[in-house]
Amino acid sequence: MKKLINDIANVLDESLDGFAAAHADLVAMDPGRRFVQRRTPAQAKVALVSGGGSGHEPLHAGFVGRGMLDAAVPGAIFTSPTPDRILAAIEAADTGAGVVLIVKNYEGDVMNFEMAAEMAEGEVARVLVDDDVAVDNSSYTIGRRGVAGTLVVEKILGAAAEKGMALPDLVALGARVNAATRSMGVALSSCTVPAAGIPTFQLGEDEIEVGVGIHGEPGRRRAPMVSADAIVAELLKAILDDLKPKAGSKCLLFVNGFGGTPSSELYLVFNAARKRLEVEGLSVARSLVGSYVTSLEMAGCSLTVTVLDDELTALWDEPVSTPALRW
Amino acid sequence: MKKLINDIANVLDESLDGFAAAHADLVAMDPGRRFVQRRTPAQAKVALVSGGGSGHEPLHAGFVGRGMLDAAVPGAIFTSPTPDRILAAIEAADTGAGVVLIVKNYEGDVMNFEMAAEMAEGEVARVLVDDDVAVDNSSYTIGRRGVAGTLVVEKILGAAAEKGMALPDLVALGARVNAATRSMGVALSSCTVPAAGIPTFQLGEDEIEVGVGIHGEPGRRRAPMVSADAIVAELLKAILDDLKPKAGSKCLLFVNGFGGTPSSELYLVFNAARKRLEVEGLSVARSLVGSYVTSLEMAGCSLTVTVLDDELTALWDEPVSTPALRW
Amino acid sequence: MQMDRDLLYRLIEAAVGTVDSHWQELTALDQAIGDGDHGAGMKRGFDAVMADADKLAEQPLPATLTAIGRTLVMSMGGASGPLYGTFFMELGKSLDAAPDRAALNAGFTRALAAVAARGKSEPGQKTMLDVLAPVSAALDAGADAGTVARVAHDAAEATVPMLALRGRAAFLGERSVGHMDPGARSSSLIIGAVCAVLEEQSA
Amino acid sequence: MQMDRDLLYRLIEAAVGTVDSHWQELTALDQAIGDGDHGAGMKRGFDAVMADADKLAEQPLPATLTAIGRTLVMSMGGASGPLYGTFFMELGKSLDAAPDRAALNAGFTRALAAVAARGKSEPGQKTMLDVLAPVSAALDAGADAGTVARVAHDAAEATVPMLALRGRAAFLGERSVGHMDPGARSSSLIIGAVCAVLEEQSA
Ligand SMILES: Nc1ncnc2c1ncn2[C@@H]1O[C@H](COP(=O)(O)OP(=O)(O)O)[C@@H](O)[C@H]1O
Ligand SMILES: Nc1ncnc2c1ncn2[C@@H]1O[C@H](COP(=O)(O)OP(=O)(O)O)[C@@H](O)[C@H]1O
Ligand SMILES: [Mg+2]
Ligand SMILES: [Mg+2]
Ligand SMILES: [Mg+2]
Ligand SMILES: [Mg+2]
Repeated sequence: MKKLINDIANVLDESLDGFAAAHADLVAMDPGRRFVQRRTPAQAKVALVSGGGSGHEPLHAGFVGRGMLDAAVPGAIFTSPTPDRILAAIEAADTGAGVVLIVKNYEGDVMNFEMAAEMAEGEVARVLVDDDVAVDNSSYTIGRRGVAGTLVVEKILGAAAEKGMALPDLVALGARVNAATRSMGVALSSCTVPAAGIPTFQLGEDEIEVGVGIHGEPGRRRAPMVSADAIVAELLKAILDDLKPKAGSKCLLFVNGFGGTPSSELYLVFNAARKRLEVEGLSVARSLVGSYVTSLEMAGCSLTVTVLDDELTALWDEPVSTPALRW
Repeated sequence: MKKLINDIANVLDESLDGFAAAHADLVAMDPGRRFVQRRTPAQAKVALVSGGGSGHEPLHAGFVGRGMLDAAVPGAIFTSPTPDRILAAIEAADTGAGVVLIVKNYEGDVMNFEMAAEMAEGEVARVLVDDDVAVDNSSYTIGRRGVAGTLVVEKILGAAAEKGMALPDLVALGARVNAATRSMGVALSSCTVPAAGIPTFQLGEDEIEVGVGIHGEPGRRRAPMVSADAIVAELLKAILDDLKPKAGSKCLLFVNGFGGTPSSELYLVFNAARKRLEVEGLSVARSLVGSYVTSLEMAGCSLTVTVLDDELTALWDEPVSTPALRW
Repeated sequence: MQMDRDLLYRLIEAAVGTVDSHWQELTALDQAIGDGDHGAGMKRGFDAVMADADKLAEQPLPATLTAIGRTLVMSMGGASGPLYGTFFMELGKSLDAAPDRAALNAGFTRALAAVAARGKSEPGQKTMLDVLAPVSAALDAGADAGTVARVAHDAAEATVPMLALRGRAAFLGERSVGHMDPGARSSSLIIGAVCAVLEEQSA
Repeated sequence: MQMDRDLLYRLIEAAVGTVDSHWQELTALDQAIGDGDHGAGMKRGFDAVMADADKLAEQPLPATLTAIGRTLVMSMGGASGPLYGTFFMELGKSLDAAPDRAALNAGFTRALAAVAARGKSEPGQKTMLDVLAPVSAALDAGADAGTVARVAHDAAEATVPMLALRGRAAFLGERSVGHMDPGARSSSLIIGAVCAVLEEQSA
């Protein structure tokens, strides 16, 4: 394991300290390192709080700021944070208008956020994100994983909350954005959890993992390496088969790097994906390309498609001012 | 070589097409793919044009936009662009107030930009960037390489040009920023040029290249892997020995990823570097952390320190609106 | 059963001890069909309990159990943190300071139900419930400590051929078959350690 | 020397041919002490010249040389593009349509000086100048085509033990010693190919 780290036990704290110091103009870290909140907390709006296991940076702390999250709660690497930290973030963020928790669909996250919500005094609701089509969604299992689509939900809800949307409407909007969003990823290399010291999985020189999760979980299949066009075709087919967008729909196309892939490759993938979507009769009205929802240093990327309407487009376009996303 | 690409011959074109499509709100690509310019060209200001071999994305095209560059000229991967392309960019960008070329100190870049300048009709001046302390700067050689400090020069000159600074003053300012800026990097893995198909160099499982260049050039020494703190100490010592900042100086600390290193590690390195600078009696007044001047998918990072004064700080803080840098 | 300070301390010590000496095995089990953090999570949680053991053992049984549950919830994270935390907190709520065997059985049944409610899960889905449920049944059937420990151990083994329907392993579908569930294993370890102390005590 | 269309075409063809058949060797040389793009750059440039060869060979010698230089500059990039481009453009500027040997020697000397000016370099720094300079001297000394080719070849070999002071290899310092300079090699290849055609012509 070759990483830019010191003591394995302190990786997360040192990285968080660096993050908070580098972005001290936008965010502030709770002294106990339990959560990251806006430098200047918002007044009189519904607060948005998210969080989860670390290792997906800049998700979530990088999205704290005006127009997006009010607070983010980082857990240990790939481990959901504990309810006390989540509760502390809820209490710090709540201005009296209530709190919406944005939770990725993993049982650890679901349960820890749920316990925190039970302990909270104010009004707390939840939006669940489960955009990963790689994993079977039959009703007797736990459903799909939440992956890069989380960014889309956080951005759009963030804009709506900033504009004063009420809590029940935010929850409904969150469900609507999630329902309009699908993702799937591919890994070209594994990630290595520092505490484990060895790669989470092993890929041959010419192998890829199609449908990989953002913790390096196995996906649909181990496959031989193919061209970017072929990878894009497979990912988009899975996404569109599930999403079933109306012909002519406008969409957001988000190409997300997993941490070890440079932006030049992501842009090439974006180019392939946008052409393919156009062939499929969709129009790419908005785009995002970058490493936003990562798996440590894993090489690879995911595609996310959100079907847009005028409201979602307008909310996507609203200003945002966070360490990782700004316009 | 496992990369998200199609035909090796088209890697650059497909990536550029994706970049231009993803950022069509900010930039426009010349139909002949010779250069990238602002979507809405600036009026009546000195134009800033940069460029160089590709493979360092988002440098330079990602820095085209209000408050930074007017045009960028991408060459083949790691190969300086040809004078005709540079000339086309100069002519497209020049509003009559003249053009400043920002050139990294490689002989290929120097000569191609020089030939373009000779062919241009309007007034053209040049700012040279040579911030890499890894390489000897004795007078009988070609001097230092230009690396991540280029971003700092482009940002600060971009702000000054936007505010109406005249051409000779911009050239003087550019020289001043360059003189106040030093960088040095370390590689944890090699990059692979698509056309070459094999890694540019080989590193053992526990080896790093200290002082590596942004084309994977060898640096000061091949060394065993050590902690982030130890790496930071070596890089900063080289930088500060050369920069010799006055005690108590305010500085910009820029931690730059080379493409294959996730932001969590970059933030950890930033944390180590900012502590060390404080021990050295400097105060980190501004910071930037991210993969901005890359070497394809190379793992590793560089540190850049710029000594700031009030003018440079104010210019750094001026708004910027480009695909890769926005505030 | 008389829960004096000394017995309580020894029970805590035994539970923590087995987690500490098996956490790498739990890591390996979770690497195979999960994300490899179950060992570290259990160790973090039980080490936190041990740090308070002196104080915990002083308190009446219900308070001790509730405090253990809270400590686990606040230190472990992941899926197993809320589940183990819920188990101990519910047990604390259900028992009085000196429960008889019937009260103990009833408390265990309620704690099991609370875990299932928290996890929206049931036995048969390849989780810790596949140890906790047979143990509850054995308690109800009047099994002694040694028998309960054996039931727990065998129940964990029996998760190997199961298909995971809850927990992270469920994402694996068919590929979850053939591996022991890490939470089932950690449950059987703790139950085994507790039973060993009780056996010794009653001997 | 009478430069008819046919001879000009064959000279172009020979230069392009040697680049095309040696570009991978040039890549390897540049990978050792540079950035590995010299082969691809030369191939890109000379293939572009070949695409225009028919039209180029129709023109008077100065126009042909200038056009070749422009094409190289506009297609190669890197350090070698401007340098080779400058060489041919200066040669085109210096020669008339039917230069005698003295004019050719003088033209070569001026082209060599233009390259040195463009590169802010001089012989002895492990670059293409370490081939071009001895070739210029040999021409001045009245050497025939075969001798010039040999001089070029040996001069490229002689860059192996040199320390690079210009070009990307200069960043390597001492580590540049022991490798042939890629630009010296490409110069010797082209000069060798041109000399072979001229030898055959005069034979
Ligand atoms: N819904 C659930 N109901 C019961 N037990 C569960 C549930 N989800 C997970 N578990 C148990 O938790 C164990 C995994 O714990 P842990 O590794 O901490 O969780 P995570 O998947 O969040 O990393 C599983 O082996 C399983 O026994
Ligand atoms: N300043 C210079 N003067 C003369 N020749 C030079 C100079 N710089 C580079 N060269 C020649 O160019 C060759 C490298 O060409 P190329 O690979 O295209 O350049 P780059 O270093 O830009 O990749 C060197 O081997 C050397 O012969
Ligand atoms: Mg986990
Ligand atoms: Mg080059
Ligand atoms: Mg786990
Ligand atoms: Mg080269």
